[in-house]
Formats: sequence, C-alpha cells, structure tokens
Amino acid sequence: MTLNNTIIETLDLKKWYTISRGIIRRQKSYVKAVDGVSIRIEKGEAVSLVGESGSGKTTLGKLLLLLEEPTDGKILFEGNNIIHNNRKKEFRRKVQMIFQNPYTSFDPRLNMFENITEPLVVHNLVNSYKERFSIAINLLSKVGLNPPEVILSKYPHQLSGGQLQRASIARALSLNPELLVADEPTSMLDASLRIGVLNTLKSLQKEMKLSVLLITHDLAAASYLTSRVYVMYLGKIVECGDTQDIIDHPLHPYTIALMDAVLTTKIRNLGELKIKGELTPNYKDNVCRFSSRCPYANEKCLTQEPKLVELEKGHFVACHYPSY
Amino acid sequence: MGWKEYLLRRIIQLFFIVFIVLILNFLIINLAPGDPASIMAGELATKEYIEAVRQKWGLNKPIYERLISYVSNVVHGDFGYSFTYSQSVLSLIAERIPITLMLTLTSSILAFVIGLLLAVRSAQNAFSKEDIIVSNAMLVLYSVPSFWLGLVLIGVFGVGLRLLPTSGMTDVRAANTGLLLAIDILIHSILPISTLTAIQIPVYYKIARNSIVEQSSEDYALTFTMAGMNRSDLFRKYILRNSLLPPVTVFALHLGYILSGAVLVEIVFGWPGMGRLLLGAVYSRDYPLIMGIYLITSITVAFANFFVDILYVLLDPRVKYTNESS
Amino acid sequence: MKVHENKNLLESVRDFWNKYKKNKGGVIGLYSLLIILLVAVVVPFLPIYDPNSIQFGSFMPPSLAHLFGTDELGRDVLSRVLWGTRTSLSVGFGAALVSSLAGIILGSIAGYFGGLFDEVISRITEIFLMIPAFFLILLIASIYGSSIYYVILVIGLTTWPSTARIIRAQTLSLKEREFIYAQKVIGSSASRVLFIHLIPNAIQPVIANSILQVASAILLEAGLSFLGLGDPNLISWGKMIYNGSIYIFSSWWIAFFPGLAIVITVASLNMIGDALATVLNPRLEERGA
Amino acid sequence: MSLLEVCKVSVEYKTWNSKIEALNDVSFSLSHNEILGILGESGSGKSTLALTIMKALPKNAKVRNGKIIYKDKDLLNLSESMLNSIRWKEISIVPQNSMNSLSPVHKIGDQLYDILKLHNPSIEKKEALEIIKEKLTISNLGENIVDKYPHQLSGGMRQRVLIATSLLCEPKIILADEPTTGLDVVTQYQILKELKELQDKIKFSMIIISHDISVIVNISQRVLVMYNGQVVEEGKTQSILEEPMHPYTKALFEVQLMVGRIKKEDLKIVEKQDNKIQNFENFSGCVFYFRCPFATQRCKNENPRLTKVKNEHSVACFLYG
Repeated sequence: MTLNNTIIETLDLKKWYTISRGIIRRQKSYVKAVDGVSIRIEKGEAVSLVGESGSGKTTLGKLLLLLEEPTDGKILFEGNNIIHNNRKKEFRRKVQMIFQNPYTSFDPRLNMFENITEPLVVHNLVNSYKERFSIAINLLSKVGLNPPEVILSKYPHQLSGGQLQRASIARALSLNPELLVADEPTSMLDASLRIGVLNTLKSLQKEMKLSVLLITHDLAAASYLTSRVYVMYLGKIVECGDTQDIIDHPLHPYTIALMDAVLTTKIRNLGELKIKGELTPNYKDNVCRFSSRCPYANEKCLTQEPKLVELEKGHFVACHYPSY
Repeated sequence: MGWKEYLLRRIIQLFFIVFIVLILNFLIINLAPGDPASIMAGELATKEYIEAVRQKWGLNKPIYERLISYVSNVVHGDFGYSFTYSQSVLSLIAERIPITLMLTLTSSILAFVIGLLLAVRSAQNAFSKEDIIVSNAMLVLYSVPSFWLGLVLIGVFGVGLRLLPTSGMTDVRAANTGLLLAIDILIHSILPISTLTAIQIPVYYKIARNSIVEQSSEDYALTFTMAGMNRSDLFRKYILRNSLLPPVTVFALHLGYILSGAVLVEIVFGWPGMGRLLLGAVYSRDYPLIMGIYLITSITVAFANFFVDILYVLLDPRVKYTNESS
Repeated sequence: MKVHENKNLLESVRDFWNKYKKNKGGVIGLYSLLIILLVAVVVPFLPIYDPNSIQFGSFMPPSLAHLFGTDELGRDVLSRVLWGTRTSLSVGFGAALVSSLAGIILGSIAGYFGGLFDEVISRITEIFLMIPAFFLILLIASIYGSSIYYVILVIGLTTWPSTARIIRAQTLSLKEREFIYAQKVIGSSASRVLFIHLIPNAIQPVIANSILQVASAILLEAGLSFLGLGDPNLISWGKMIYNGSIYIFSSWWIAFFPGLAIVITVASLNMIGDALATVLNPRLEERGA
Repeated sequence: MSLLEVCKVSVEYKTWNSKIEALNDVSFSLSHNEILGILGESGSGKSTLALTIMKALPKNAKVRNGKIIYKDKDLLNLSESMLNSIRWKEISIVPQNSMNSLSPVHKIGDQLYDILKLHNPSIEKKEALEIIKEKLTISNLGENIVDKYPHQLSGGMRQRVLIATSLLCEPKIILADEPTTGLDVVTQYQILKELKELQDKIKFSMIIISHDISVIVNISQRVLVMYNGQVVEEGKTQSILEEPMHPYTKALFEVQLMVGRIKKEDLKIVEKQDNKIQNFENFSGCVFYFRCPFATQRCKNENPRLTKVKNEHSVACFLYG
C-alpha cells in the first residue's frame, strides 16, 4: 500500500495526564492514558479499536479528533501533521464523530432540524433555508429515519436512543466527511436496536467509501463491521491485524481472555478465564502492563516491556510469549 | 499527599486570604477620593493627629511602601486609633467581644438545634401538609429583616405586654451584683437572643430538610429498606449521618460571623456589643474603627472557612485531600 | 411543512407552568411579586398623598384617612411605603443583574476554558466568597458615599461568586456532554459553543439563584439604610424603620409597615426562588420513600 | 412445588400528570434451587417487578391487583413488621450497582453488620464479623474489605460486596437486578460465573434480571421474556433457545452477533421503527403491535394471552393460536 492511500495515521502518540502531589516537594506522577500508539487507517477502510473501559481507547479517539491535545507524537491526516496546523477547519469538515451516549449528543434546546444541520451553518455551506431543509430530509432518509419531516420537528428528548443515534450519523454525514469515528455507538442502546444502527453504519461505509474507526469493547460488533482490529490495553496497542485472523487465532493472552469472556446465545460452561483481577492503572515502568493479570507472566515480563512485532503477515502482537 | 501536608496547604491558603483582605482594605482607603490620611484618622481627628498618622503609616510615600507599612502595622496588631473613643481600635473591639459572643454563640447553637429538629420532622413527612406549611413559614421567616423582627418583639413583649426589658444588657438603676446581675443579664438577653435565633432557624431548616429529602431517595436507603430495616433505624443510622454534612458546614461557616453577625440586632436592643460600636463609628465617620471591624470579620470568616475544610475531611471519607489536575 | 414549530417550546413552557403551579407557595409568591412590580411602576399615578408632604399632623395612628398613619414629620406612611417599592426593587433587581452577569461570564469562562483561566477565576471566587459583603458595602458606603448606584454595584460585585460557582459546575459537567464535543467536532468556534450552546443550557439553576439574590440584596439594602448608609435622596424602607425605631414605644406603625413591606416583597421572591429550585431540581421532587 | 408464586400482578406509576402502567397481569412461579432469568429492555417493567416482590416500590407506584405468595402468605398483604422478618432472611436482592447502593460514609463492615444484626438481634459482634468475612470471601473478596468505604472499590468489587450482602442471612431466594450492567466484559463474565457457582454450592433460588439475552441464557434454567410490562414468552431455556416463538424474542436472538462467525451478508432482522413516538393510551391491542412485522388487524384490537404451546413453553402471540 502506498502512503497516499492512508487517511489518518498516528505516530507514537502519547497522552499523559499529570497528577501533582505535595506542595513542598512537588512530585509528578502520570496517568498514561495513551502511551506511544501508532495506528493507521486507509481510505475507505473500517477499523476497530477494542479494549475494556480504562484501556485508553476513548482518549485515543479524542486525540484523533483533536478534542484533546497530545502530550507527544504526531497525527498525520492525509500525510500532514495536523497538530498545531492551521488547516483545522478543513480537518473538521473531513473528520466526524458519533458518540456513545445518543441522549446527550444533541443540544436539548434545539429541535432536530437545527441540531442536524448545524454543521452546515457553521461551515457556511448553505445559502437558503430551503436548501438546508432539503439536505436535512435527504440525510434522514439516508440513515433510515422516517418520516423525516416529523423527526425534524421533534426535540431530542422526544426521540428514542436508536432514533437519536441515527440522527447522530446524519449530522456527521452532513459535511460529507472522509473519516467517521464511532465511539461505542451502540452500547447505550437496547439490544434489539443495536443491530439496526450497526447495519446503517455498515451500508453507509460501503456506499460512501467512508473510512471508519469503531471504538468498542464488543468484539462481536468489531468483527461484524470492520476488517482490521487494534486491541488496546492500558494505553498500548497489544495486538493488531486482520479481524478474521485475530478472531481465528488470537496471539496475545489479553485478546484471548477478552474473546473467552464474550457471552453469546450459544450456551457454554462458564469456565475459568485465563486472566486475573481487574484493570488497574498501577504498574511499574519497563514491565509488561498485562503481567499483573497474565497467567504466563514470568521474569522477563517483569523486567522488559514487550514491543509490537509482526509475527505473521499483517498480524502484530506485543507479548514475549505469544500463544501460537 | 498526607494529612499533614493538606493541613499545611490549607494554612498557607488561610494566610494568603487574610493577606488579600488586607490589600483590599488598603486599596479601598487609598483609592478613595480625598486624603487617605484623614480617612485613616477618622473625621473627628485633629490636624496634628492626621499629620501623625501620615507619618506613621507612611502616607506621603509611594504606594508600595505604604502597602508594606500598612501590612506590617496590622500584622503587629495595630489596627489604628479611634479618636471617637480615644482608644486603640483593637482594644475597643476586644472589650466588646465577650458581650457579643453571649448573644451570637447562644443563638447560633439554639438555631442549629431547633432548625435541625424541625427539618427532621418535616423531612420524615416530606410533602405532607405539615411539611408544606412549615416550609413556607420558614421561607417567610427567612425574609424578615433581623432589626425589624427585634422591633416587633420589643413592641409586643416590651411595650404591649410589659414582660421583658427591651434595651441594654443590665438594669442600670438596680446596680445588681453577683447572681442577681447574672439573672438581670439573662433577662435582658432573652429578646435579642430570641430575635437572632428566629432569623437563623430557617437557614438550618432549609438546608437540613433538603439534604434529608435528597438522602432519603438515595439508592442505599432502598437497599436498607429491602434488607428489612425499619424507617426509624434507617433514618437514625444512615440518612441522618449522610445528611448532616451540609447543615454542619453552614453552621461552621456562620461561626465566621460570630463577632459581627448580630450588629443590627444589637443596635435595636441597645446591647453594648460590636453593634453599638459600629453604629457609633458610622455616625462619627470613625473610619479606623469601621475598618477594624471589617478586618476582624474578614479574618474570622477566613478562619471559619479553614475550619470547614478541615471538618469536611474528617466527616466525609470521600473527600480526598489531593489536588488532581490534568 | 413548517419546521420551526414553536408548539414544542410552548408545550414545554406549559409543562413547566403545570409543575410550577403545584407549588402553592411559588404561585402565591409570583402573584404577589407581580402586584408589587405593578405598584412600583404605577405609583406616580396612584391617588395617594405626596410621600414628602409634611402638611399632616405628626404621629397620627392608622385611620381611614391615613391607613398606615403618619410619621414624626407628618408624612403619610402608606404613600412612603408604596414609593419605597421602587428603591427596594431597583436595588434588588439591579444588584442581582450585575451579580448574575458577572457570575455567568466568569463562571462559564472558568469552566469551559479550564487551565489557567479556571485556576485564577476560581481563586478569586473563593476569596470573594469569604468577603463579608455587608461589612464591605458598609465600609465603601461610609467612605465613598451611598448613592444607590454604588449600593447596587457593590452588592452586585460582592455576591457574584455563588452564581459563578453554579455556572462553573454546570459548565464543567456540560463540557463532558457529547453535544458539546459534537460542536467542537463540527468546527464551531469557542464563542459559538459558549454563547449558543453552553450558557443557555447551564443557566437554569442560576435563575432560581438569581431570584434569591434579588431577595437578599433587598435585605442588604434595608440593613444598610437602617444604619443610615442608604441613598439619602430616596425613600427607603430600611431608613423608615430606623426612623420609626426611635418611636417604637409610642407610634409603632411608623416602623411596622415598611418592615411588613420588606417581608412581603422578600418572601414573595424567596417563595418563587424556592419553587423554581424545586421544579428545576428533580432530586427535590416528590418521589418515593 | 413452587417456592414463590406471582399471580396476576399489575403495578402503575403516577407521575405529576399521567399514569404509566409498569406491570400488567404478570404471573410466574419460582421453584426450589431454580435460576429464573427475566429478560427485557429498559422500560419493560423488569426492575419494577423486583421492587414489587421486595415491596419496596416508590410512593408514587401502586399495586393495582395481584398476589405474591411465599410460604402460603401473600407478601403484598403483609404488615411492615411481618415483611421485615421475610426480607433478607428469606428473600434478598442484589440491588442495581451504583456508587450509592451502600452508604458512602459508613464502612462496609459496619453496614453489613447492621443488616446482619437486623435479623439476628442477639448476635455477638465477633461472631457477626466472622459471618461477614466468610460471605465476603465466598464472593471472591478479601477480608480487609470490611474496613473500606464503597468509593474505595472498583465497580466489580462493589458488585461483589452487594452479592456478599445479599448472602448475609442465607436467604432462600435472591433477586439479582442487572448484576453485570456497567461492568466490562471480563468482570461481567467473572461475576456471572461466581453467581452461578455460589448458587450451585449454597443452593438457593435466584431470579436474575437483565436486558442482555446472552447473560440470561447462559445462567438461567428458565426464561421469562417481558415487553412493555407484560410477559410475552416463558419457557425452559433450552426450549426457548431451540424455538423462540414470540416475534420479539426471535428478534432478540437474531440481533445477537457471534464472535468468530463473520457473516458475509448483512443480518436481516425484524426491525421496525422503534416506537417512542407511538401513543399507547387507549390502545387495547398487543403490546408488540407497533414493532411487529407479522402484526394483523386482530393484533391491533386484541391483546393475546400467554398460552401454553409446548411442554412448559408459553407465548402471548396470535401466531400460536
């Protein structure tokens, strides 16, 4: 693949939050929410970022959208470093986001018409009310919200979670973006509505050749929607590769545990997971961050932090003892 | 961060705030139209004295030097000299403190206890007729100016019913001593203390009631109800403990006004405390005295806030004494 | 089809009113405040005596001719009480306006921009919260003079911290809501986010607080006038009480009626504020055990 | 023989301007040592059901009719003191996990002691502490938890404390209301596994309430599907897995995504527009009418009753007679 096919790329991206303690001897400690992450999304590609809460995946999403300032590292958008760049306005038009909580995604004082078409106003893309209205109608039918005229006159609290999440997609699409970041877009929805939103995203991605980054804790959703996966643990990418590859034979013990823990409607014995404790951000420098929960951890894992290496073609893992 | 360091930081903060109050005070004097020296001396001061004040506080020097000499004088306990009373401001105030404390401390404690008891009763029958009536009555009481309530009580109990003395701390004509004097003072204090108590009750009532009502609908109340705990146990053991923080905080904050909170009522009842002092100062434009009272009040308020912060850490295990920022 | 149907806004106003009107105190407060406001506006046209006329006898007790009696100079107490409405309400609403504006702007800037802005504004807020407003106003009024504008300004500028704190807290929580993030994602400017989306959504709890501030400003002004530090050119309830207090043993009506006027005005405001706080804060609404 | 019998319970909430029917003629029974799963989306009335059984409904809720029989007594008709002797000792609940499910200013040990003491007034402090520590241990927590405050624990640990609390008096029935909502996948798995193991070891009946079909089918022996305050399907887990009947249950199964089984084509599901805009007032038809792809005129006018179709498998749908 050539470089100019990449829509967005991060290079060793870091976001450390400082916690300062003491007044006389000021010691600084850090929460390394994102700690040296390099990911890449190609044009028209759907990629997912999978991890538990606390893994740093949401922070990474916010960094990508320049909602947070990175501590260190680069974000290349279409080949240009976008941090401290004066092309933000253009970037804002090309990269859009769908949020986790649909109920708080819209200004409660504005009706859906105003909410959905606000990006057009901000970017001065419409000349008349009529134009704005017809674009809105068009957007709503694209995301399957019917009847559009009725929906547009409603206020956010009058719609259901599923409808709001579709409206959220419509708002994002109003700018004809190239990249769509979706942060847990279905986790707040009732089970029977989730698939509809995922389907909408899926068909739009194909139709419009959108690049999509799906941030999720749900491996099933990741495998349904995206072709490549990054697995994140405590600020680091621990495994990445083709979705099918990773699901067929995961290499990192964390990915394996994550997959084991997913319950489906296929009944099975609830056996012991090969993972201990809960995710806690207390770890020393230069150790494998998963070692405190890893069943295979030994001396090496406690003295040397594993690097992300390509074990198979396109399948990377950061583990000293990947399970072949 | 440890407990000691938290304390230290709070103490530093306390001094910082007192310092700011001093500067503010300084600015008010120095930015006023006219001669700051005559303001610092008061309107009754003689020319010679104004000149002496000018020298002493360095009022003919540049502003930063003035600030330094002002702060250092105040830090050394020199709040200035009251020409009206021919006495140093600090000793004047110190004399009145116990007299004022008698009223303020008693009434604060009474108001806290009565307010809390009423709140408990109201909140346990929240939204009942009784609760709504008491709540609204408290709102009305909260709207009554203290000095007017004092006058109304004087009118009813002093003038109308002729039951209680209405002015002063003692009966000057009787010249009582010992136990009789104590009883005399007590009788004289009934009306001012009642007035002060009455106007403070609504403050504690409102905060405590709302706090209890909120806590009663917390999830843990449901948990314990489902665990079979009856209402009175649940209330006594859990809801009360959880709802106490806001009223206790307000009580502690109000203690900041312990020296000055009663001035208007003292004036009405001719009580020889800080209030009378202040009234006199206002009438004779005795600026050093007014500033002295303002400074003392600011300092007690700052201390009360300091005290509240410490109290919070002691009472609420959720408060961490770290200063996290991102 | 019309998209800008205001039916929903109307509906929500109606909803709000339906909830509000269940609070009896709030309704009584609202009606009585409306009457007081009306009095303040139409008082020059009312068929009452000139409040400064001293042509009547002094210390006349309440009678049909003088419903509230006359004062030590023989002025009609009723017409003075009615004229005093103007002073109290101007101080109350003026000071609350100053304090709300200052509080909203400072609080939202601190909350939204965070960092150094927040640090500086929050420290200032903390310090101002600890300033005993009454005594500062007293000091300033005695040194600088006591025109009503000073009184309004000083009360306003010493009471803004409570508003700033509420707005800051609101802004901090709103800032983490997705719709504010969404604004940034679509490229809205900071001022657009702040003034179109953030402040309008954060303002609800401030409304109740501001009404309560009107009430406390009226009380502050009364206390100040009681000490003789009110605007000497205006008729003020506090000053009337002070004058009357000397004659409380013989002519109770001189001090009583202006005090009653304060209580009614302040209580109306407090009841409205309290009702608004209850309606706007779902945690205080009636539900469950 | 059944341990708990819920008969035709209807509950409605009164808000300041309307009435909402939360439960409508809900009936089911619970046997000894059985795990019954109640499946439903938010607003289906499943949490109201738990509160009704515990008789802890908020003041604005009213039980319109019905009985809840436990040991020949109708829980809905018991006096407060009789009820308190049954609560926790016989029936306890794992409440929905939140920051404030326990008092934030009391130590966990003290709170558990208070609950234990309610039902064993004569118990000595030392003995009580012993029991508390034992319950914490079997819930996979350290004994040092007794000296902690709730805010010092992670979400998973708080959930385990709530489980330990429910076990304190060794009840016959435990209701678990969304025991894993808000926890991440790994913790969710572990908690469910622990709950199942505890039930196996200590033997009690359990009603587990969840919106997550995969949670329900993996832990329960029998399933009750609720929609809009009504039971729409009921049966053995195996039977429901083999043949879900109600269109709603079918939809829930269909939308389940399976890891490792990537479908090349899109999932086609019975999704109609969700119905927040629909008006339910004065509607007498089937509760699923507005979303059902198979709805007929009859469904609009008439509400189907729960009818037995197969052995221990009932459904409320006209498609099945």
